[in-house]
Amino acid sequence: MKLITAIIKPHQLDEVKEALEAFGVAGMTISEASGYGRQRGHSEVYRGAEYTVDFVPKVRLEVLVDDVDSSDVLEVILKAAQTGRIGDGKIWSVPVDEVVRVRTGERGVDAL
Amino acid sequence: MKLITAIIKPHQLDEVKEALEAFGVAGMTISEASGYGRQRGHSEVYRGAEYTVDFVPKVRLEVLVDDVDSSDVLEVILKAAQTGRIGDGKIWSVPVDEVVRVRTGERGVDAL
Amino acid sequence: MKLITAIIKPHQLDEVKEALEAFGVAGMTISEASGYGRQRGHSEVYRGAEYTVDFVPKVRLEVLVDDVDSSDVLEVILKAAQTGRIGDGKIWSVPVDEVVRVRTGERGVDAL
Amino acid sequence: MVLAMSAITFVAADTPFTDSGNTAWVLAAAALVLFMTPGLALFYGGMVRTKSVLNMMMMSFITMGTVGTVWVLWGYSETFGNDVGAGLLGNPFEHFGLSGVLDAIYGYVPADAATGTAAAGGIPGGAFVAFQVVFAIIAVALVSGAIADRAKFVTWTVFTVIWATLVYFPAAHWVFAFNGFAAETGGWIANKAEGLFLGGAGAYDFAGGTAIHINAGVAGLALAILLRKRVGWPKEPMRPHNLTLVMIGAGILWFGWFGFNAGSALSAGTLAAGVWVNTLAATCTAMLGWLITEKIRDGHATSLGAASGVVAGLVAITPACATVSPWGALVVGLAAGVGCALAVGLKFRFGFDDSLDVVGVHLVGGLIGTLLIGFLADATNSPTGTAGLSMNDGLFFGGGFGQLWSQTLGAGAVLIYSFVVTFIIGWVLHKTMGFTVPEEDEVAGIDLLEHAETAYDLGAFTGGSRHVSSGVVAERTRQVVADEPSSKEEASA
Amino acid sequence: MVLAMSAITFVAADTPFTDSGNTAWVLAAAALVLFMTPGLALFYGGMVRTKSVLNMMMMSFITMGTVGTVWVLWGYSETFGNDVGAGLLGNPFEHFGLSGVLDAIYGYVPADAATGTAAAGGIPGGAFVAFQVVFAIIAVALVSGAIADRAKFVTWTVFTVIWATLVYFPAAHWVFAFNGFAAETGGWIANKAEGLFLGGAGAYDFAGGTAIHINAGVAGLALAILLRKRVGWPKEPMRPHNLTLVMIGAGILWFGWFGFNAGSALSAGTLAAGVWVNTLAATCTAMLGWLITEKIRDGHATSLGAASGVVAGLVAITPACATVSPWGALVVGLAAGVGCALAVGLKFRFGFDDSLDVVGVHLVGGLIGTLLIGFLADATNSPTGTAGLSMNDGLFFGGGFGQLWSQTLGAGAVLIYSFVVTFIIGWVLHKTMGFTVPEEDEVAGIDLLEHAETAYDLGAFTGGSRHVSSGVVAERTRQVVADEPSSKEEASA
Amino acid sequence: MVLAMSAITFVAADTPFTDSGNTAWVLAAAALVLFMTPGLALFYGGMVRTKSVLNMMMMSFITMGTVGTVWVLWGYSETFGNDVGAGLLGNPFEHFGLSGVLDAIYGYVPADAATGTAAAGGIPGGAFVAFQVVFAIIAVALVSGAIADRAKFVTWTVFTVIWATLVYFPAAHWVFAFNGFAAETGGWIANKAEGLFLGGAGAYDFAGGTAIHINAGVAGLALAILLRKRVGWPKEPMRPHNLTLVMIGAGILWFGWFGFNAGSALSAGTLAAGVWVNTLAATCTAMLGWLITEKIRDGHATSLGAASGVVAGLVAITPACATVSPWGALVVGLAAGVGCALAVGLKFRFGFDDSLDVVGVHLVGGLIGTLLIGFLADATNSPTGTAGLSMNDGLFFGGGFGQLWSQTLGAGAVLIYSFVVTFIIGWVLHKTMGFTVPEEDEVAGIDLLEHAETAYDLGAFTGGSRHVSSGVVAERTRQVVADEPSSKEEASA
Ligand SMILES: Nc1ncnc2c1ncn2[C@@H]1O[C@H](COP(=O)(O)OP(=O)(O)O)[C@@H](O)[C@H]1O
Ligand SMILES: Nc1ncnc2c1ncn2[C@@H]1O[C@H](COP(=O)(O)OP(=O)(O)O)[C@@H](O)[C@H]1O
Ligand SMILES: Nc1ncnc2c1ncn2[C@@H]1O[C@H](COP(=O)(O)OP(=O)(O)O)[C@@H](O)[C@H]1O
Repeated sequence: MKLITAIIKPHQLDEVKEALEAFGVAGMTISEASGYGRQRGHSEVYRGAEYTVDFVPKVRLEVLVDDVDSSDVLEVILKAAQTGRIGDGKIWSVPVDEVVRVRTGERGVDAL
Repeated sequence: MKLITAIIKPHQLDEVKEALEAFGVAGMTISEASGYGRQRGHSEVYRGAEYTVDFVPKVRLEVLVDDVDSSDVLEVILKAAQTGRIGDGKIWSVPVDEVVRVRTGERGVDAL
Repeated sequence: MKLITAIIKPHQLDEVKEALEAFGVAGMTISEASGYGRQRGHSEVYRGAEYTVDFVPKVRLEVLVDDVDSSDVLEVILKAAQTGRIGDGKIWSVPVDEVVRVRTGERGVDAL
Repeated sequence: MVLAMSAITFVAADTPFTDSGNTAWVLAAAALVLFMTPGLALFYGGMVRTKSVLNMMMMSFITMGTVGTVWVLWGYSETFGNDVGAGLLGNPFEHFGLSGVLDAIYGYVPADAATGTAAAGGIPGGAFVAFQVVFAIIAVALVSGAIADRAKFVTWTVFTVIWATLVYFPAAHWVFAFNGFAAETGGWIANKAEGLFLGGAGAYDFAGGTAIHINAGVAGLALAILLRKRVGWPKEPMRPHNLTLVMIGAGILWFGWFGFNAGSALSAGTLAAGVWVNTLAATCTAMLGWLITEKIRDGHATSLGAASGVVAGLVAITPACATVSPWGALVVGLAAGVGCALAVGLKFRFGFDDSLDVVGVHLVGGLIGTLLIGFLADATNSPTGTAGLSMNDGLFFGGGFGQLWSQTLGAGAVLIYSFVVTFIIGWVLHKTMGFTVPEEDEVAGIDLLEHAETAYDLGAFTGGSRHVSSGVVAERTRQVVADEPSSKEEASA
Repeated sequence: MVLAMSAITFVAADTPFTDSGNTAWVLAAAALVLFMTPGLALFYGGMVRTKSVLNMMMMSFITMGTVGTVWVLWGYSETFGNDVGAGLLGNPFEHFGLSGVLDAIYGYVPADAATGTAAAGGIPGGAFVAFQVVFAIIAVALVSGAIADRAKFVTWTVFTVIWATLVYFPAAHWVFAFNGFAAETGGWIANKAEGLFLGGAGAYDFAGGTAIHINAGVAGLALAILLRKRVGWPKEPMRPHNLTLVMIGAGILWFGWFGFNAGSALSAGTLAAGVWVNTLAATCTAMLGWLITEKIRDGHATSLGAASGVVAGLVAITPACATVSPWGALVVGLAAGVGCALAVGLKFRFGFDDSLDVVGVHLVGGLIGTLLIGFLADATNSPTGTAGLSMNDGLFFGGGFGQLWSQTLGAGAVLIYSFVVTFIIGWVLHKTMGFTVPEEDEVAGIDLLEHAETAYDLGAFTGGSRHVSSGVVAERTRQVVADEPSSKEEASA
Repeated sequence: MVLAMSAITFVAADTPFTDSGNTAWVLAAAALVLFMTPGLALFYGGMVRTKSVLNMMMMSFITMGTVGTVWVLWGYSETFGNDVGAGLLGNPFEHFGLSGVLDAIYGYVPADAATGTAAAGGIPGGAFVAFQVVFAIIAVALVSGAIADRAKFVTWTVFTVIWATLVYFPAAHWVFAFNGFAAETGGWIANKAEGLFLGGAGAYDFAGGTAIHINAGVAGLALAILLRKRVGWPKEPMRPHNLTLVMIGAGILWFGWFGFNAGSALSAGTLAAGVWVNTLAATCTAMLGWLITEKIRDGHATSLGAASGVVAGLVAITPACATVSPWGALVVGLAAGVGCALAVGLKFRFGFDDSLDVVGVHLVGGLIGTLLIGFLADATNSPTGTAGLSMNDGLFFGGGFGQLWSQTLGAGAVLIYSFVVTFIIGWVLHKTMGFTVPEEDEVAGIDLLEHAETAYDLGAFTGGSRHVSSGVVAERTRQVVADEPSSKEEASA
């Protein structure tokens, strides 16, 4: 089992979700995040005083997948999230020892 | 060392927290998340226009545990988080190379 | 490749960010989190009714690093995040199988 | 009403005319009081949890819709039409649809040349209708705070109509309908009621301590007892989700209340001005009283306490504002601030979930103000006295127990009547329509389940679409949430 | 205006004097109407997404700045100066900079001793200026709702000046400038216009159903057609980001509208009081009408629906408030509530992105109210009638088609004129300055790109610095966002 | 006050009477001004960070409680009681507890038949008390903006009482107490003060540019210098946490300010109406001036700038609203908008942490308005002139340097007195009670540590309990936060 984590642009979320659904991934978990990298932040001005925001909003997406699907899923996310502009984000995968579905207690692939 | 991550229903958090405390887990970290899966979202209506929300609010819970405790802790969370209804969430564990307590610099089990 | 995750005090974020930049880390992702541990929460009072908040606000920081840098980066974060008071947080690292830069599809160290 | 002074006889002027100054003030005051109900919606809305703020506000807004409509149809007439007997009810058909009201001129009283006091009244019937309808609206809306987060919206809507008709309009008739003002004969509390047990003296309730606050407060108590508690109460903490809303609401209430109290003079002169001053004085000390109580008991003076103290003071001075001196107002306010700050804990002791403390603030505050008149009524230095009108002194000013007794009877009558009738109305509605939403709907959020809305979408994501959504803007052809019970059930988790 | 009643002849009193009561009411009413524009800013601001709330509010605020200034310079004179011919325009130079206005006394009408009606008017020129400027401001601000989230701020600013000058001031002159009130000769819709096609009867528009709501509504339509749609519309859902703001805004609008309508009597007497009552009555049934429509069609009564119903009712009763009875007001409100609730769907059918339903609420509501006068005008029981002023009956009260025809012509004339001229103004501005921001700016957030601000920073982090920022407080020496196109482009992602 | 015109002699009428129209306006105006302080709470509250919004609002609210109470006790008397000598102070015991005030009628001035001007005044003592107390409250509350986020709440509470007593009441006496109005002899700035250095002409300050804005502004400066800076200032960015609150606050302030300025006429006639118009005119150009300055300097026109410009314009026109023409008002506004927009940067240059720019807006704006009267006073076209009252011309209208000199002296006297005395009061309080919270409390959030509250709990979690909490609803038996210093210390991290 693998856990694939992707940091993507908030805008691309719908596309990624649809691509994953189309591929057959049944579930995922997302959360709000802020990223720092090559992509620049922005400045705001309040009564003439500048306020620089270094971090840009990102979505953090997590998908548990079976080992065999892992590189395909990564590929699916990659394609759907790509805009070609700086700040498109990262995807990584880590090995998972165990997965359980809370409702049933099922383990492993059955838990997905 | 293992990192156990659980996606649970926000409602069950108190129960899970208490169960973990009872078991002897001294710390944990949580964050807001949104999940997509078998559980359906909901619809809102604004001036007759429908607005579908696909993701449902979840809590993401992370607990670092010693290898020997890991399956027990997972079991504890599983039991406390279970309601038996769709959307109860997932629990998974990943191997951890190193853990440090920031305050003291202690490593490994001492850092928990 | 490693994924280093740090739970730190929100206050120390700027310092950690600057230290990482100084060290040469080019990117990172953060998100809001709440922690439970030795550090106590606080109480609020509304019309004489007490409301106890057990969790304290934390920042969750994730940095992907090359294997060789991983212990140095951990050290950099440790030093920058440390205030010596209870609640300074934890840092841990997990092994990563694969990293991709979404924009270019680059893999591994090139993706950082 | 200025007319709460039992000594006044209403003179039908030879050539009645409208006083543009008095009318200007009453129209402005009516607008101020109208504004109080949205203010109340904010005050209440800020105190509930995020997931039920819209429902809470809607309980106030819908009351404006229903009670406003009903007022035009039969409410005005039921309240201020000629009494149908024993001072208990106005004739609801006399002015049905406001017939024969707009072209009337009410409350003409000649100016008192000796004191330079402006004439009371001389206001068009429409202005009186306007001023009174906003009282009716807020009286009903106040009740909703006792049953926050769990009332079925449609049942609440029906309740507003029935409660206004069976409880508020009668009580307002008793207290506000003076013989010879809008109609020949009025209500029994307002007027000398020789034959009745009041023994000759009307209770003083200038702007509605009994008819509005005791009434709504005890009605809230009845419903809080009748309806199930909120899920988790009192074990689970339920903190106000947005105290800035509470503060805005308190500010609006305070602002509008000057219309409520000083407008009740139905004239712009010495009486109204004195009432204005007393209203402020009591509010100030009530805020201080509440905050000092908190500071001593809890260690902190809170913003919710300040807002609550303001409202408690306003409630308590409402009946008393015309009959106590500025000193008296300071005392009334202080008593209300301290008293209500202590009283909001009662619900935990007695175990009724009066969610937003309608009992602790409105019932207790209303009682404090109404009863303190019996002690502090000051025929010389009160606005009534300085305006040259006669009134009784209270116990502390040598007036004996007479007025205190009248106050007690007036307050008690409204309290008992309202509790009993409200309980019956609530019980019937509960058995027929159901008064509460299913517990899982409450947990999932009453805003979502009852109104298909959520209050806030403040996500920082700057994209065109919220990250947790993927919707289709289309005219609704089906009823998504309601049609899919499973989704509802799941949403509750 | 009370003066909308064509039967009134303005008498120049021998010794004109100001009526302090009438003046007090007009000054208070002017303040109430002034407050409506911030209220509108909240009402509109709550309905857009988080990233554009400030821009939305700024469109209202800047309108206060520009139109207020322009009004003092030439707007008042263009509207209420002596007509320059055919009832189409006031002389903009006559009172340039308000010269010769502050020391005038307007609208002196002797009291009608028979009915006890207060004299209309007797108000200083300055009070009339004050009351009218706030109308001009909100009329222009209303338009902005149609082009939310995407208008270039500087172009909007210019638009407010041009549109006020070329569209609003003329239309207000037509409808509000009565012969002999502020000037000798006024506008063609307001006055008997024998020679013109109205055939002898002016259209009734008491407080601005045509000049303000139809006018702004159709101008919104013109701009919504002209400007590109919001990115993603109608596929992407764009829900209101903060419904508590919408509710506060609706509350303020409701409150202020009593100044709008009852203030238009320019006096505090029977007429103003009756208008007040009608204004409330219509709002109540409009809210109920909208909510019932929603409940039947969508399965839920929403808070946005309640707020929208309130505004729809207020819009519709605005022209009609003085000429229908309370019963008529209940009907007008109900019609507007149901009608507008159905009309807000039209934009999806016809594909114009009238973002906040200026068309569905203001154009449709304005038309409903203006035309229903033709049916429901009631010379006996309306505020006008009860105040002793003469007026025509509508179709349902035996008055025939005459008044309906006048109403139709008045409404149609404003509608067509406004649509055409607004379209031209918009088109020219679009070709010259550009009227919309780049799509990527809209996506990244118009608040950030146009105003260098974001509305909220509610992060729970208790540190001194927000976790996503690391800024330097310094006086600005450069223009960061604008100077660095790359950062802008990236920010949009 | 209308009475600021030195030419007026107050005539004690043979049979004094209240003018219901004037009284209606003053009562409404008093309510409007009362509303300004909650408005200020929002305006200020939106500008601070999330963790201190409640404390910021509480500083305004508690001021209402303390100053309102103190006003009733001795404040009114100290301000408007008979002068105890040299025009420096009213007798604080004369009307202690408002004795002998409610039944008085103030400011009776016969109508000027020639000009048709309404009589000024004829208002009950209570109305004057009401109108003046709300001025006192907001004057004190304004100061709090300079010391946001770090003031010990209890010390601020004590400060409000002492500062009102030692600084505001005296200054208000100087400026607002006219001989023969509420008392025989009044303050030295208001009245011709032949013997003093003003040399025969009073300074014009219609509604409080000196007594309120310069006074509060310079007091803010004194405290900002005295108290430690906020942790991190000026390095760390501290952005407004909720600009929608700022906009609501600005809207309420604008609305209420018509009561502030036009109410100061104490009558509803030509004077009040002209003041209303000038108040609007100046605000409009001030907003434009601030936004243009921003656009040129920073590249963007911001919503905070619009709100700030509105307030700056209102501040500057406050003293001048009755003595300049509408043209003059446009100029005063523009000068204030540009001037204050530039002035808010001063604190960075001079290194005092005037957190919310009380100095930049109120001191600078107040000075601009007060001094510009010396140039722009227009005896012909100002509201005062058009109302038929005599006044001096300013430098630009041929009046020479006389009035400018008076203005300078009046402004300078208040400025110096206030700065010195405020500094001393602040210093003593700082040494005795401590004026600032510990730095770690500020960092952890003053709302939490001083008030045991946090403003928002907007979590999307739909459960019955917030995920970060697990509380017990119970009556407090202990003082958790305060009793456990370790938890406090930790919470700060
Ligand atoms: N080393 C890293 N570890 C974790 N997250 C990273 C790292 N580098 C970048 N990120 C995340 O990826 C996002 C995009 O990175 P950025 O450098 O801006 O653009 P790109 O990936 O297109 O070169 C960042 O906003 C951040 O959230
Ligand atoms: N493949 C997955 N990867 C990551 N998270 C998942 C995955 N599948 C489900 N989840 C998370 O688990 C939650 C519950 O899943 P769901 O399918 O709705 O119910 P159940 O687990 O009871 O079958 C989801 O809301 C989501 O947060
Ligand atoms: N076992 C754990 N697993 C995950 N996170 C933990 C764990 N223990 C502590 N934490 C996180 O570390 C933070 C600091 O821990 P705490 O025990 O309060 O202080 P310290 O680390 O200084 O002893 C907690 O708030 C929590 O976010």
